[in-house]
Amino acid sequence: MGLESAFADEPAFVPYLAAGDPNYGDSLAYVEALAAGGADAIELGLPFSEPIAEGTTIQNAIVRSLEAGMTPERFFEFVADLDVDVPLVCMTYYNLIYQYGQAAGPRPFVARAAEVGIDGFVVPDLPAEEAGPLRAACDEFGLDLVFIVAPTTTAERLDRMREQVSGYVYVQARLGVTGARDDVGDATEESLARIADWDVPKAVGFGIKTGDHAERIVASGADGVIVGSALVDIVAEGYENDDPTDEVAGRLEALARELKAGALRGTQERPQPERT
Amino acid sequence: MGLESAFADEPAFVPYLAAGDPNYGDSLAYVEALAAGGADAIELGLPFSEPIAEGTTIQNAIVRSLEAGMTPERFFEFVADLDVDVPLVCMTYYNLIYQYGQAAGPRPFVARAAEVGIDGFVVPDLPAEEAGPLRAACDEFGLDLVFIVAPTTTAERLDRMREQVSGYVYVQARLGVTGARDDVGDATEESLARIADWDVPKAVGFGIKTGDHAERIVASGADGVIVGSALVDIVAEGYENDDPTDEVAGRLEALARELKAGALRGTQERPQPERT
Amino acid sequence: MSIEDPKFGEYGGQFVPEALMPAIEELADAYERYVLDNEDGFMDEFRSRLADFGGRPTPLQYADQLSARYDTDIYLKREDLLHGGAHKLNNALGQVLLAKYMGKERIIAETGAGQHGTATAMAAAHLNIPCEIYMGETDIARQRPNVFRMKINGSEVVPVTVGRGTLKEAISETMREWATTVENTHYVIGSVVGPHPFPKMVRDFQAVISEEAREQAIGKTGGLPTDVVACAGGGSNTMGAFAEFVDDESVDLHAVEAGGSSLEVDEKAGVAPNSATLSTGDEGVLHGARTKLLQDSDGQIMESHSVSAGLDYAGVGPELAHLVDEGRVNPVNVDDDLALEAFHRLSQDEGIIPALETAHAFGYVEKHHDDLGDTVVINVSGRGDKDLETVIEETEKRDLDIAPDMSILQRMGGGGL
Amino acid sequence: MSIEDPKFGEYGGQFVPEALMPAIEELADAYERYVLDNEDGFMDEFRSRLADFGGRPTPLQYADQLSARYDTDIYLKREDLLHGGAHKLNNALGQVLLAKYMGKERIIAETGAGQHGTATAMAAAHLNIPCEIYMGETDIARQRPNVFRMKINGSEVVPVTVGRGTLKEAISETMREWATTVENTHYVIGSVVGPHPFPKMVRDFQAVISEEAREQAIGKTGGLPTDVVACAGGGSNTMGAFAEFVDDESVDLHAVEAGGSSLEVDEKAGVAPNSATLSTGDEGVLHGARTKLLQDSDGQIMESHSVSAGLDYAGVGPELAHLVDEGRVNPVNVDDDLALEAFHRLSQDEGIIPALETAHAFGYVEKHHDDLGDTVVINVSGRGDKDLETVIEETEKRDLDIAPDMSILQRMGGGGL
Ligand SMILES: Cc1ncc(COP(=O)(O)O)c(C=O)c1O
Ligand SMILES: Cc1ncc(COP(=O)(O)O)c(C=O)c1O
Repeated sequence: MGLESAFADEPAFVPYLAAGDPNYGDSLAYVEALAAGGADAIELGLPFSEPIAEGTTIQNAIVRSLEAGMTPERFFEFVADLDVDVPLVCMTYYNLIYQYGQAAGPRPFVARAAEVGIDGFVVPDLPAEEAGPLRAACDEFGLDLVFIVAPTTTAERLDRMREQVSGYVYVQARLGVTGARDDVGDATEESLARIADWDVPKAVGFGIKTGDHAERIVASGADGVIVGSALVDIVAEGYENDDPTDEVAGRLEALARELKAGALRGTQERPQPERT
Repeated sequence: MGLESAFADEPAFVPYLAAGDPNYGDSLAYVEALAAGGADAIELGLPFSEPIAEGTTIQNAIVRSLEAGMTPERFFEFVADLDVDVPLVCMTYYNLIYQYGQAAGPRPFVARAAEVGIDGFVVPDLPAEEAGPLRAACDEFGLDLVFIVAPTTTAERLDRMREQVSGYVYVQARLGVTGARDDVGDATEESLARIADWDVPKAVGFGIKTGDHAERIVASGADGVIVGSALVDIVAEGYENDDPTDEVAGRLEALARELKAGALRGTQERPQPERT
Repeated sequence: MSIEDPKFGEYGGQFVPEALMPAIEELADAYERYVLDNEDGFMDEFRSRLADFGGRPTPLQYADQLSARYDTDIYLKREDLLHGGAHKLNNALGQVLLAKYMGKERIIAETGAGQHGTATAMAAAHLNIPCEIYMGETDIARQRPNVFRMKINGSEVVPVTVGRGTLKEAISETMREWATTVENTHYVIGSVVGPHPFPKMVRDFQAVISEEAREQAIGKTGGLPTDVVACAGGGSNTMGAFAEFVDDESVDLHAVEAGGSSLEVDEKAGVAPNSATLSTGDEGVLHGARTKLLQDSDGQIMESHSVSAGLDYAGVGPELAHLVDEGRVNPVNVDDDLALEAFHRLSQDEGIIPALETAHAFGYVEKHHDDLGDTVVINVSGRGDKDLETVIEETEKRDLDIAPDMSILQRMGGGGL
Repeated sequence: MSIEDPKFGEYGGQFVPEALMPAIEELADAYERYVLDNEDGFMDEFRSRLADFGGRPTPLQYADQLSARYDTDIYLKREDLLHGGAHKLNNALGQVLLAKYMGKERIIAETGAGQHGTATAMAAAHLNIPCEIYMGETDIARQRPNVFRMKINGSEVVPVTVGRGTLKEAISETMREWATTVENTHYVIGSVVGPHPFPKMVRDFQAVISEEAREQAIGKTGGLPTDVVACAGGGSNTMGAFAEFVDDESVDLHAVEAGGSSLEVDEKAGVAPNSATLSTGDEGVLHGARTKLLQDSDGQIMESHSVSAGLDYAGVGPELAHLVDEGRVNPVNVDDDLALEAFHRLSQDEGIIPALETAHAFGYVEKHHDDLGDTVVINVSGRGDKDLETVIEETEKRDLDIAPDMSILQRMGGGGL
């Protein structure tokens, strides 16, 4: 199942959770709740000890997951155990991909990911310049490789990414690291305009928290919204208050519904493409 | 009463106490006890805040005296109050002599000392090179100025002192600062030999504690012995144990007697000067 | 447009979040223009400020007692005399000045032991530009004097509370902060690590060490030294001391890492009780560069350890990793015990109290002087004032013959230093 | 036979116990032969060791921010960069080397704040000669890092328990110890005080400061400075900074003493809450020399006070006293508050954390820059690492606008530094 399929008919809602946060069993339930709430694809974080692109919320999720015993091998089991029928994206840092298996290099990791049902990757510390080997392995196993476009990305770098991107392009709504904020969307329209003619779906992330955010983003022309920290916050709160798993799952599903609904509303307000 | 008179007939015993140690009244009693014990002259310390030539014993005596309120003016009163009929030597540091009175310079101090009955001075931090003004004031008021000869004193410096010394010459038995020790007398004979032809009495000090020491020193040819720390030790002990004044005075008188007796014994063993 | 190769063989590169790419491209461009091409006289101003503010040149001193001890001519390159007490200022001053040439309005930096932080704070005060230093909570608690020095130089010190609160976390946090404020902010990284152009640029700023040492050695001995020895954490004093000698094939270069308490690792706990990255690490990607790392078999970064906070880092500069693979640099290590002993020996024999980091270089020479040639240059990367408390503690734990009797400090009462 | 005049006008001389006279005569003789006449190449070796071990020359740095603040060219003579962190090594190294030339086998020295003690301990280790440092009990307790530095350099630290256990008592005690061991021992006195030849000899060892500064100033500005400013405790950095300018009549020389908390004295308690000897003291005899002193009307020496331990001394160098009487040196003082403020200003504006002693010189320039000429040299006599604890405490007691917020140190827990 190619990632692009998630964006086929309507704006996609793509949630993120760190796999194994706060533990293996609960995390399975939470990811499944997102699917139940209308996720069109899911980004699953494989925790790395040095997550330089994450804000505090996701850093803490990563610490919880690692402390509960998450490893790359467990992650693959996790994916295999998941009962969802949407495309899955593995979000992790390059060192884990590179070290996996006997021989150094990304191929063993990609092979195993394909085996358990991963559809693509987002690797925030892997720039297009260094992506050759991973791109090749993805091609070999039929997986997608998503790149992130930032507000500051230069035209030259856009070209380099465009050559290699597949599945969707991740449009970073603002500078900085992941984390829910209120000031979403300001730089988004401009970013979307710069890649309007790319032939992959454009999903916008970084700081989207509510249905209204999602609506505004889609109204600006995005093909989908990516939401991480707002969901992780729910996991964190449940963990801290020791809430029952199904209650937390219920809250995640509810927010998922709101976000998906917002995204759908956004389509209506979208400037209709002129027919030719 | 010239200091030299103390050495006229027999070897002199010259004790030292810090005036006002541990307080004005007791100190008067202690000094008088020394006279009763046979002192031929007495060195009275006028405490200075930076006694660089003193060992720990006398430093502590000076601290006690200063804390009990001793000042140069009180010192002069002390001398006036004393009921003894032996010559008195004021031992102090040059800054106190220099600062006394309205005009800077030693004259006012010497004038006042003469008035209360001081017969001479020992000033350990005043070398012969700097002694001119004090020597002049002493001459004016008929007082003596004692110099200290150390084992290391050069021939050249001996000449300079010889020109200015009067009363007696203080022969330092060993290197270092004041303080009772057991190793007295080793360098003494040599020192005495170097100044044998001086026409002032030679008194040896630094480290003499017992009658036997005194005996040995006099046997080596000294005209007298100077004893400080051993006596100050008695004062200190009495002060620490809060002993009655007359008991302490009794101990001082007893040690004085022993020392004087030792000195007298020393005369017998002395190589008789050849008659000419 | 940048033309410099961002790699050293297979090491190096620019493994950073996209949001940072423009910043490091801008920096790479600025590096080439100002540092390599001396545009606007940048390098002239840098060298002149290093001389007047920093106190360069530092001496190359003949060590009388050590030379006699080893029957070898030992020369000390005295970076401990640089303003701030370590080689760190060479880099900090260079980068802060570069930030000004680039029109940046704000400096951020990470620090572990606090030496790079204090150097950056000094440079920022000197050049009148606001500065924030990110420092792990644990490090703040154990490096109080350096925290105070940064604050009195007018810098903010921002506590990093994630993870164990040490250098690794502080670097990650500073990268995140940079990703957020990249347009007006320059990140002054503290060693020859991180994405291109940092490893080359920091090396070039530190290369003044070997530039001077090479000339001084020729002046004093009539020729090149046989060996250059430097401790290696990230490797900035190391590359600084080696740079100008790399092409002199007769000169052996020894990079001395922290052997810590042991070279064995505890995979389960994710702890390597050393930071001997060059000797025991594997290739991987960390903090923006491919290099040698202390990592478990999954690729998770391990906690490193050394008695010297400044060597306590799980990575190492990519150029050093490359030079080791090429056989040009000899990777060795010295454990905590030997380093402490060397600390005391240099203090007593030469009257120089070295940083504990530096002491590792001396520990190596003590142990291996028979394998060295007859003219050895040791880089004294910093002074040990910052380490007094650690040395007291660590010396007390051991039974070192060479250590002085410290009981006077107990007798005279009072708590810590 | 010594030919040098032991006096400066009426000041100076040799007011010492007879037992010491031969030692100071021997020293005066050695001073003339080795220092003045460079016998056996003494001065050449001294200068070469000062360069290689000490890190000379130290820079004369243009201070950008202060020059702008005062609209005057301010140059900093960077003695804080000397090995050990203060000008003290110039003298300590000179005297320890001289002791070796004289065939002495043992070094003793006194110390108050510990700066002279650490410098002497470093020099003694460097020149491989046993060393004992006398230090008051009170000072040992409050200067622990410096005690530790001396010990790790291999020196013994001997506690002085008489009196209040501070510098005055330590000097007296060291003189006593010298009187006992004079034949094989040299007493390294820490400032331009004590009996002849110390004031001249220490001045000559420190004169390298003004020798360099004069040449550097001419090199940088094309002429002589209008003013030289230095703090004065005993006055060794002061005389070092002034010496080569004394004959340049156009150059104004300002000696900045510690005004402490007040210039009023408490005769009854024997306390002067300052150490402004040159401004408020009277002629007298202390520690072997006639000079200006803080004393009561009887001539007893007062306890002095300053926030900076190194200025906290009741006497002053006799040559300075003479130059003040002659009108050649301008005696001024700066109180604790102003000095603290200057400490923070220099740290924040120039990235140099000065010793609290040094901060007094900057306090004077802050207050009186309108009275100064257009090219001012300030002697940065030492660095402030040793003063961090005092500065925290003293800053907390006051409400200084300029002081940084130190709450991070409380938040992060832990006791002292
Ligand atoms: C004195 C000193 N030496 C060495 C190091 C290690 O750093 P590098 O390997 O980058 O020189 C440090 C780091 O703090 C240091 O302070
Ligand atoms: C940095 C510094 N400056 C000045 C002084 C005062 O001494 P002097 O007046 O002899 O230079 C000291 C004494 O410890 C000091 O450490």
